[in-house]
Amino acid sequence: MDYTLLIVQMLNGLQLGLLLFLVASGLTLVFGILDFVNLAHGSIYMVGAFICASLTLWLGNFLLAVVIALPLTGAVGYAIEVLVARRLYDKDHLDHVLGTFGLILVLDTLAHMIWGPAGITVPLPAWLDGQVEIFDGAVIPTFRLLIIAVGLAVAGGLFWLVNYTKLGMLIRAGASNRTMVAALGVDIQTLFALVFALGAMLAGLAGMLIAPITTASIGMGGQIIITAFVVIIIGGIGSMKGAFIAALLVGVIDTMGRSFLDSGFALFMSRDAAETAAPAVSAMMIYILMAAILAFKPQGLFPPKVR
Amino acid sequence: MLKMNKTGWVTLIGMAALAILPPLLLLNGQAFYMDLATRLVILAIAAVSLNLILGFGGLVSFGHAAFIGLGAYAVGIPAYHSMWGGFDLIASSNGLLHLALAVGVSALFALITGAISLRTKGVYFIMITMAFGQMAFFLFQSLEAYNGDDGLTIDLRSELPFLNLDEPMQLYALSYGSLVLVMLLVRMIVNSRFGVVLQGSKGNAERMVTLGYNPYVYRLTAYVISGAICGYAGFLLGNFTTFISPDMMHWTRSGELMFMVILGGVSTMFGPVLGASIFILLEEVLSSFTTYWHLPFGLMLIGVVLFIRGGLMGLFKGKGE
Amino acid sequence: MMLKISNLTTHYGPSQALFGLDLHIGTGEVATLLGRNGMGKTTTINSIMGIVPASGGSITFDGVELVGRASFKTANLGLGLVPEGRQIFPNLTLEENLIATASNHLKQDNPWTMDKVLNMFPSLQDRRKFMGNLLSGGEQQMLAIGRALMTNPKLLILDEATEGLAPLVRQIIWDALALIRETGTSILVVDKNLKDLLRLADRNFIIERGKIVWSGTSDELRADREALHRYLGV
Amino acid sequence: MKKFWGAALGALMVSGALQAGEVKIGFVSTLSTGGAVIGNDIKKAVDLAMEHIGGKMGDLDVNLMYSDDGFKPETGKQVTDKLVKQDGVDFVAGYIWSHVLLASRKSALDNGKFLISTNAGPGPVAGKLCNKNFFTTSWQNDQGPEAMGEVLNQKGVKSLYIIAPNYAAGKGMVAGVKRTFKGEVLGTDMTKWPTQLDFSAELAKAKASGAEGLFVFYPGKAGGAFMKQYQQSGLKSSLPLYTAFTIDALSLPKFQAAGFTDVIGSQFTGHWDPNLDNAQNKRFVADFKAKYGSYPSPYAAQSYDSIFLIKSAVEAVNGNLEDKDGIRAALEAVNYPSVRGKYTLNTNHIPMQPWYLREVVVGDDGVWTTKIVKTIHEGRADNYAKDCKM
Amino acid sequence: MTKLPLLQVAALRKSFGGVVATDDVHLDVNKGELHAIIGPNGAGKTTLISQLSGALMPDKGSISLDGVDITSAPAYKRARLGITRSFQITSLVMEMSVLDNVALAVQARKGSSFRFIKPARKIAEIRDEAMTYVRKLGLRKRAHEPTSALSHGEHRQMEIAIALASEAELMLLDEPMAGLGPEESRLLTDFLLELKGSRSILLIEHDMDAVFALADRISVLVYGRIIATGTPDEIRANSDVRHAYLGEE
Repeated sequence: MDYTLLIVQMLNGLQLGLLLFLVASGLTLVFGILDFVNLAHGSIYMVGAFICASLTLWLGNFLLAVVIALPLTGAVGYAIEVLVARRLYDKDHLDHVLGTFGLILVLDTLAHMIWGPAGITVPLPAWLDGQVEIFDGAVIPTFRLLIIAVGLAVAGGLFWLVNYTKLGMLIRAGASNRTMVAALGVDIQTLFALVFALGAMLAGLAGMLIAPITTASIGMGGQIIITAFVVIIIGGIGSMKGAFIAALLVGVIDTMGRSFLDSGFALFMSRDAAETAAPAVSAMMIYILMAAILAFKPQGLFPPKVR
Repeated sequence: MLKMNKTGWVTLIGMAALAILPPLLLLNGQAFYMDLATRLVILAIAAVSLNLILGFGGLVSFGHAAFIGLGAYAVGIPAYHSMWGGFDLIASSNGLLHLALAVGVSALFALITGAISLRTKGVYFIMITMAFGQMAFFLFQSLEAYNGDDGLTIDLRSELPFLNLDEPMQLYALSYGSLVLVMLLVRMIVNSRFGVVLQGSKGNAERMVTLGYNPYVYRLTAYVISGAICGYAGFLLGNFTTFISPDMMHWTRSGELMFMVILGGVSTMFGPVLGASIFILLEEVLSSFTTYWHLPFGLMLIGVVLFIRGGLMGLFKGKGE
Repeated sequence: MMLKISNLTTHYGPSQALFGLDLHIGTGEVATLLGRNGMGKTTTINSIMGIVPASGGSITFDGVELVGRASFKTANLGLGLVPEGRQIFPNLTLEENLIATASNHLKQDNPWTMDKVLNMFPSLQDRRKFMGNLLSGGEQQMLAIGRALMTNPKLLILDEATEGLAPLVRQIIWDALALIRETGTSILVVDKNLKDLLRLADRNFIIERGKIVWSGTSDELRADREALHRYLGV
Repeated sequence: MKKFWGAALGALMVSGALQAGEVKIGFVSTLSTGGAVIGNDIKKAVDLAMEHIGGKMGDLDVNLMYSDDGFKPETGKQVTDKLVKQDGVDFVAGYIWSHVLLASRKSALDNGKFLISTNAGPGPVAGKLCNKNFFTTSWQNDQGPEAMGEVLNQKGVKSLYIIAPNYAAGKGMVAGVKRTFKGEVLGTDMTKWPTQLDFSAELAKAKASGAEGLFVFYPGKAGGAFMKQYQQSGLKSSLPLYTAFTIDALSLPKFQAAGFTDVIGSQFTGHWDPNLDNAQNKRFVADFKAKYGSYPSPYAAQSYDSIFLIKSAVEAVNGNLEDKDGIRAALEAVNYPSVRGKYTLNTNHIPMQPWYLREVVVGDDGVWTTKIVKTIHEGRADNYAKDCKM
Repeated sequence: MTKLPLLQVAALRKSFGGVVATDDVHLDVNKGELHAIIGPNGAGKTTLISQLSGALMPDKGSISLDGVDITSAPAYKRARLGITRSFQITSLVMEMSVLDNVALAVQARKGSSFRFIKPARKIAEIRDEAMTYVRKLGLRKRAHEPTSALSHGEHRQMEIAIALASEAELMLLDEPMAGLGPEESRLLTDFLLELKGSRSILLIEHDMDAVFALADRISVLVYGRIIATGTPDEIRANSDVRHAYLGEE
């Protein structure tokens, strides 16, 4: 076993997992408190990436662009809440799925019209563009370390927000009993819109962080949203802790599958057959994981106490 | 004169139009519109099958496209082997074998995935069915033997007694006839003792349990029936396109099927057919105007969800119906 | 009059629950709403709070019309609700339940604080870090009252103030209500324990099938044997 | 719905009427989704070609119809069906993606149409599934990487790691480089296509394998993403990169905008370059730059060629589009001014043409472009021609 | 009246988090007996019924019906063994007609429902029998209306009709009078009186008039525990009950 490779791949898995967590946390937050299935969450991730990419090229500074793009993405989320989502809360999940499916088409096509199909490559400042040698031979790109750091910081921040601030208490309270929260004098509609915007910002941040790696491109949302849903379902919908653990689980399993499945298969089949079979199984792996978990825990790993 | 309500008339007129117009167009040399109608009718069968569990069973399956794909591959794989050799066990161009495989494999897949999925409820059910659909999608995407996600082009169609599916008119006749039969079948099931239990479980599962019914087995049965019918639609689709790709199973396809059912009107007989028709025609018309046709299409989707309660068939419903 | 309800009607879908209800509470008063199960007591309270929209009539609070007003805006005028079934947030700790919705929109002098609430209900002291769903019924009821007080209401509304509680706990609640009354807060209370209620109340309303059929002071009610029997089954 | 059918019926009667003096060309490309990066460049080139021929082929007006395949085989087949059956085109051209071409070819060929691929060249259409009416203005997929394999041999690279997307063309590319590369292949990763854009795990594996070189194939936007990550992983010195169809005039402007100087000096193989010295190419590149402000991509060049190829065939039969044999003979003759210079067709209708080693350079105008380093070979048959029985 | 216990409940306990909903409940219902359970809101009455019907599984204790242990049997099996329940909050299939709702109960005991061919609404055997129950509860005129169109009182009547139609030996009735006016309540009370003796009934009810008029025996549930069981007169006289439940000191 090549331990250097193993550790590097663990870090890659961690990075992917944390990125997934950023998307999934917004999703689970919105679902947890609003009981709203938002398939278009991935499109907001894409919008965040594009806004940040454009700003980076315009301002010539990635970090500054992120700082400006975050509230802008939040505003997009707020607008979506007011224009569409708000009208869907009272309907059933089926309507949520269809309505936000339509929203995906709208947002993706708009992005295509505004930014073109080519996507935008996002330049990084030199100090982020290099590599870090963690120990002998284990080198990973600086920017990926930054993603890990930001991901952990956001996870910590969310944990603090949800558990120790008044807003967090209201979010939890709203998740269990909206009527009572309103009856005690809290403007629940504004609270909902805020939560929605916060979710949008989290997804947007994920998009901004991935753009310097994979470029900002149309269609990027549709790819991540399903994985993000898998994450929150595995974790238990509405559970922040569940989303965190499931995101890391999915990130690591996916990366490990891509890394080691072929050599694993090669132990009992030909190299060629292994290289053919491995991508197949690794693509299905997270779905198999999800089906297996739901078969035993129909509410995911950490089902929320209420509802 | 038969006494009929408004929905009855809409159904009759719609089905008559589907019976008469496409052949007329074909005879006028408009082969493309015949193709369009064939695709429409086949997808309508799939939509009707989805409606059985979605509309009457309250089970929102977000992975139904997988059955279409399974049915199509049940045609493609034996045909492929009968053309290029290998895997003699199923290498065949016999349509009846294809048909049996399509229905059998779909039913089996429905039984296994349904048994697990139906343990969950609500949004979990939506998502786990989607996950199973994606599993099938990725499985076929990576089956190198059948060209993976490049898809399988087959140069022959199923050979059936009395029918030549290479003839567009006969293929259409088969598809249309199948649609009528499937609609009648679903209506029969829905009105049967099994059907009322299924609908009762949708309306109030708790009550059904206290009466001594176990909703799980009724739902699973309906899920299997629905999957088998949808697999049959896949059998037709495979024969129609002679090109079969994992794309047929992608989650967005399942979303489109759901949209057809909702657009037309859930738990109505003709609703899914109407929905499929509008969907196919809109797609055709909008995409001929602009590359950005997904924009108006998406807006319309949102509009339907927000404003048209009960789908288009709801507009025809009189009071007390 | 602080709260004035006139000719209030409320529907649940097609079925009507309130049929022209009239009720009023003055500043600093304690009023009761009495009646058998299913007569519309909770519906009346939910209509006041905007949880269930009224379909007709008028509710004014300090002259402000409440019908058609969003629930949270009504609450922010100074109405504090202790709902039926307590409805503690189960996934919040006792402390968090108190803090989460705390406010002082009316800028009341000498506002309620967590310490004050805990002083009033000392048994809650060592439960501060307990999750809401792990509290006993009595503790939940005390918490629900504390939670409403933390919004610094001018009118405290209690739906089934002592239902299902042990006598000892009940007494704590009654004592607390007396104390709250001392601070000048008005109270509208629904309960079945006539004896304790009447000791506390200035004014009593009996509801029967969505209408007020009797009203008067506690002494008048004690004296009216027939009303007691007919409407309350006592 | 009845209304619609009625209206449609009426409209069709009119449009169905034969319009004389017209050659109809259906052009299938990718105009939506991320794949439209290439599709739009192709469209620009074809529009330019139409301009250059004045919208006429001989005496006939050209009626050019674009269709969007949506980056999906199934949609590609549907739009091809429509072009053939409803629009009654004489030629079907285009196709970027091998899987789309494979799905669509039957619809065109079964109806006796000429099908001209302007990019995709999967193995089967050159071999088992070759057809007398199928032509291409590009190449067979494996040929670029085959040439790259030879370059690697010449450079003395002993071991190689390969990363490519898991679809028809990706598999062809991998087969190609493995066919000619004489050293050891230490590992092959086939990634999800077109969804996977993060290659961290694969790059880490490639590095750990200790290979002397890394070969990749990522067309379109995935190429940009890959290059970016290759740079970020700092492998340039330890694991040199060799590519096919990954760096092109579409990705270079983005790299330049992002100040990604590492890409300068990268080498890859190709059969065409904007610097090729012939009159047709000079006019094409100059006018393309003048009109669109960027260098054309090889996809654009091949597609530009396709219009001139069709024109040569239509003129050879004097506009008699019923003369299928005449058209076919003319297409086989390759008697048109190609931007790549003179070339011939093999028996399976795949070009036999020179392949070059190209390199990214800063152009005279400061815009990043490519130049030819050397000629790898002067023209060879592809590997599948032997399977073709026409 | 025979004194054979039909339902026997021993040491039943169920808690949610830290709250004990039912605690060491012992209870039996004899054949043909009408046994009422009274107690303040939140005392655990509905939780008890849910455990008996199988909607909730108890933490501890045992339940047996006619000597058969059913402690861990799923709800639908208990229903087949002869327990039916009505719900405190009306629980009906709102989309279906009144007659359909009742017919479902009849159908449930007329052989397997895995019948796909014959239209359920054309099977006279089921429909006629269902109609007799509909008629019995005075809903003849509304039989073909969608359930959602009926009033609250009519819904309560439907609950009873369905419980009857299931012909269960033991009927668990959870506050059948809730939300009924005095007139409706009296009609229902009369109806139950008529029924008495032919079925075993476990009744939860707040309407004391009804309870004392109907019950053979009464159990008082407070804080999840049964503090007394006895005849109506015994209960009236029980000082513990007066103290704990009726609020007298």
